[in-house]
Amino acid sequence: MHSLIDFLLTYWVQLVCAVIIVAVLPLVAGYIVLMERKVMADMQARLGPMRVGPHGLLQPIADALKLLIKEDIIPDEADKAIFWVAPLISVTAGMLAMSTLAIGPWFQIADLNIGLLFIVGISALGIFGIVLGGWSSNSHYSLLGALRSAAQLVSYETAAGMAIVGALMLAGTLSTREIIATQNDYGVWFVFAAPVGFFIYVVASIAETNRAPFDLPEAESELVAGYMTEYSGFRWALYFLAEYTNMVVVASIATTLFLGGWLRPFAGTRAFNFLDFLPSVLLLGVAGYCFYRAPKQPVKIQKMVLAAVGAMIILVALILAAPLLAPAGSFVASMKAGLHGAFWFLLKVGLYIYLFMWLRFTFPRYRFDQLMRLGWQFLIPLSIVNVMGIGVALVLHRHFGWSHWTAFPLTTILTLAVAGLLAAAGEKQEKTHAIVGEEA
Amino acid sequence: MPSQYIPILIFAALAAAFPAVTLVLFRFIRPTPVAVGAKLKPYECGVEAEGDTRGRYSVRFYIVAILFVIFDVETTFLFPWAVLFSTRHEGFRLEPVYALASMFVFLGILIIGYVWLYRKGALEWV
Amino acid sequence: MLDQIVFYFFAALAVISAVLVVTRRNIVQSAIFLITALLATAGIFLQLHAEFLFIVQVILYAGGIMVLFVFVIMLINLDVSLHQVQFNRQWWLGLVLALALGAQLTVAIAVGRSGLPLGEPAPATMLEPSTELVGKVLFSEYMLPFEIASILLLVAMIGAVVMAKKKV
Amino acid sequence: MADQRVPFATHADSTVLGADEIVLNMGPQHPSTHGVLRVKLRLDGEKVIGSECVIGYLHRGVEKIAEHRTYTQFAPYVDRMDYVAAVSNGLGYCEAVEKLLGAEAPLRARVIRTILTELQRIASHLFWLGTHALDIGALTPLFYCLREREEILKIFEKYCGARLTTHAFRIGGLQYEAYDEFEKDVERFCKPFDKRVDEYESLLTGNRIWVGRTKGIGILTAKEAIDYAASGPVIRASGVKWDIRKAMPYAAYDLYKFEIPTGKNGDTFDRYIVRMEEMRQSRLICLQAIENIPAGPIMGKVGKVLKPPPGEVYHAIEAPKGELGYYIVSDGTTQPYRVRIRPPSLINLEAFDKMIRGHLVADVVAIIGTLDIVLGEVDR
Amino acid sequence: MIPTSHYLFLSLGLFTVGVIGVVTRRNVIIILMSIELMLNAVNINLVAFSRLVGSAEGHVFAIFIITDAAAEAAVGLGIIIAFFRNRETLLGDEMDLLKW
Repeated sequence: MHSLIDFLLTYWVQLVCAVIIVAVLPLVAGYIVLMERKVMADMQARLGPMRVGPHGLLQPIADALKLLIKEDIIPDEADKAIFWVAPLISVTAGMLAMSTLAIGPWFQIADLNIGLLFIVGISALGIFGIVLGGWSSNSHYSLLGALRSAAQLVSYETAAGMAIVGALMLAGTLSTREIIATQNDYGVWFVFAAPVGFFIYVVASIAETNRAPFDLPEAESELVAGYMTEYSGFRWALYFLAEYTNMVVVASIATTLFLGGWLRPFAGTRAFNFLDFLPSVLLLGVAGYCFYRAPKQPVKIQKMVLAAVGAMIILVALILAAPLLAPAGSFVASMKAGLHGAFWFLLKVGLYIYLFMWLRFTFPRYRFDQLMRLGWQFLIPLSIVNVMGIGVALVLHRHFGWSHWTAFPLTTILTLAVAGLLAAAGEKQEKTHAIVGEEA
Repeated sequence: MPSQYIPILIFAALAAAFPAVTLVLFRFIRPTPVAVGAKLKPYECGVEAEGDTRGRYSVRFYIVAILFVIFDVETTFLFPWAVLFSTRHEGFRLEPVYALASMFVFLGILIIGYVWLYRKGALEWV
Repeated sequence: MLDQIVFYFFAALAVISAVLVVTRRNIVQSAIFLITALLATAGIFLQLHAEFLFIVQVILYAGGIMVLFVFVIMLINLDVSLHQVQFNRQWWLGLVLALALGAQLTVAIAVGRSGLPLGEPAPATMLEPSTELVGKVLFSEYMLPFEIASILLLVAMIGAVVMAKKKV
Repeated sequence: MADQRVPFATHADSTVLGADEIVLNMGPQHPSTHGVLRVKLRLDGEKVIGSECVIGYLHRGVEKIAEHRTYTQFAPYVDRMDYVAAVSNGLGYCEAVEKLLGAEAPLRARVIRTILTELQRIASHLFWLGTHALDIGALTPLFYCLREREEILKIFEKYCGARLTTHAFRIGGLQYEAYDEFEKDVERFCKPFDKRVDEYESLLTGNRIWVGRTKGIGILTAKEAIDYAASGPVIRASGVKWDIRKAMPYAAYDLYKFEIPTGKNGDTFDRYIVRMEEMRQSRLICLQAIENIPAGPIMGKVGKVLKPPPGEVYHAIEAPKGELGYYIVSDGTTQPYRVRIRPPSLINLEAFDKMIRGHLVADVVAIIGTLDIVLGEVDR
Repeated sequence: MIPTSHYLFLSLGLFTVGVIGVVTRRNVIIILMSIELMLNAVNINLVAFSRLVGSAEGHVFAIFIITDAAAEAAVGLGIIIAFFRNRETLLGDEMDLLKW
């Protein structure tokens, strides 16, 4: 009993974080889906979900309820046990990967010495959920989807890993917390020091999360629904949850590694301190829009809900503003780091996910051989060259005393030149392969 | 057990339990499955599947997996190197030129393999 | 206390999964249990304060090598092997010999335990920070093996691709 | 179901791993076969080594029905064939029967027919573009295309009350006079429409992925295209300048200036470019036509009861999908003795197997899309 | 505190199971998997000793062993695939020719 209390006293912050992540993540995933549908609708001159709640705000909850109580179908010829377990593997791997993310300086389950590798490694295990799910369904479409998915994931994992190595060379640590601290010390986010690495990571992370234009495993026009073809109801929802969790995970890795984590833009510069007020102003703007729209809702309850949402956002804005207005040194003022850190982190993650959506609704889909060619013949060699380039830049800077401003742009340009060469070579090859024609 | 990992273990248990428990609990709310016949057949666009699903697929997939494993090992070796390249822990940081040279040798061997694969056409999908 | 729970849990998981690996009829299930065994071993590495090795085990073994296994299993028609005799003709002899080997080693450890310097382990802080420490050892004392490992990988890659691509 | 096969028996003939064929059924219930087409693909890995199209899931016996209806009664049925280009179907049928009767629609009717048919061509191509882009994975163009198509359907609705299966024309001319703001509506649609086409092109034409997915895919050389009797944009993309609007002018096409866009390589990309250009040309035709719609009657001299003299006639028009031909045999009664329809989708689909050999599964949907088939027309 | 000998016994158990798998099973893939188990058992020993003496050398050795296992799996499975497409079987006791 005593030891239990001791245990809780030691770990209460982490445990609260863990419970919050497990409880809130499905909701967050649901709202990312809503956001995606709204963004899609906006880009396609439509309105998107409007019926459930004001502006469709309660749609995710309705969807979740529907999925939970749908009939549970396991195909006759499926390998039942594996069919049952496969989606759980995907979800658990995705969620577990979130455990070392530092969402603001306060909100983290554990700061590990191997932090970033932990995220990469554990989330990579999700591949088994996809492969086994596709295999156990015993359908052509599922199996093709699973194989495609596995091949795609593994191909782009290498490129993503190499891109991460590039940034790690600058950070000199694997701990998520220290990576962000290092960026604070340097006064520059790694995206500026290693832009090529960031580009590689963006592409690879889209491919790793099976998002368009790399959504071949579930390409609905070819493979119907890929590895998920036989899944329905809640099991299907679990795969979906896994996909959106993975999106959050890769967005968080990118944010931590390249976009300065929880740091405010120009965190070190005094002149930009007014940016501290940006979160509150931004949220107040959103709240204002809510209040502006509330009277225009057709149903009374929708008006109330929208007004309540607006009030909640104002509350958050006030909470974010409080530490700035409180006298320095007070308890309230000390909360600034945690609250604002979380805000900036989530904002960057949100923007990164928005980028995913933007690309999804703009581009057609790659073909599988093109996808593999892009991965193996462009991104992987480029990522190796990127690592070498950053190494050279660091040596030039540290050993030969070049300044940052010459060493990094120089190697970046060299890396880009290599990228151009690779692209040209790829183009040439594509031409020779373009005409497949009659097969013997 | 390093102490930071204890909350992670608990989190792992929670993360694994949550979907499983939801799946099992909602069995009591869900309608009992009454699916029979065609509903339980694998989807093949509305017609009977022909041939064996668990058949064999292109060996290409296997080559991709081999290459992945090899490259994965290489990447894993790169991680500690990258960390040591500019770590802030006292006494661990590698001398930059030495580190870079050693990694260039390592990556050079890797690139030789890559070029061989490229020439051989092992990286081509079709 | 917690240490014990963790160790015995992972140890039991590893051994049970290992037994299931060699006894299951369905190769896919064998592979899944092998993954479990490897992850349990990773847990034991963690319990031994080998953080970096833990994640290497997860990434390379569970996430890399096992993907290769699963791929090969899916590439090969399974239904055939499901209906075959799973154990070879001399399985009893092999079993006896293997158990004899196990017994022998057990005795060796049990007897030699007192003779071996298996005292209190060194303080855990000596193994921290894990990544840096492993890197330090790897890139100073074991530099040559490290480079040779890259040649090994090169050879393995070439060999495997030649094997798999070979047209008959 | 336990597997009862003798070990190895099924694979006895294959010695190379991966050489086994998989038979994959694409369709009839598949998101991108544009209806209930069933394609049986023989795959090696993901590569197509053979295919077989199974059609007839939407067969309604349109040609047989014709034999038990009067000429007038049958006219609405043809709208149901190519249901995304109903106006064109109607035009072909009406003109064929007029030819059989020896009658001709008055000029005013023919001009209005031309305008409506060209609008229908634009609508059909827009729908094709949206779904084709969707097949290749671009989600957004579909909605833009439907937005424009909606304008056209509104014009149809205002003109004859129906949007999809319009039955806009009557044998001998038109039933309805053009409504008051007809010209204005058409102009309002056509004036900015080339900007819209540019907009779609900016989304797709220069896109590396789009080009990669369509260039060199499903090549049909000019000779093959002629051998397969392909028509419409499919044959034009192969470089054959064949357009019935020019070759055997009907309606009022001889009054207007327009180009026949052709491609060079006959691949999916060329077919895409050709259709995009056709939309621009159709817009030009519409603009020329509304400038001067001649006055006069809209109904020619055909009797109340149509009783064509015995004989036979073949009349083809350039439908959005290609050559849509009606071969009608009359035995002198009020009902046709035989109606045979040459559906462009079906004939173009013949070349499908040729086009997909050696390509990947993903290309199959691109090629189905590029053929622009409508199953209502294929199966009739 | 768990005595080091417990790790040795665990490793021994895993190793024995691996040996049993290698000598009794017919399926080549399972034999390869059993070899992975044996390698894994060795790793446990190395890491346990490493913990005992408080040095990371055991970890480094374990990493080399994992590298080796990766190479072994790649080549081994390559051989299995080559074998399978010639003989249409996965049974180890039918691998009775040096050359085919």
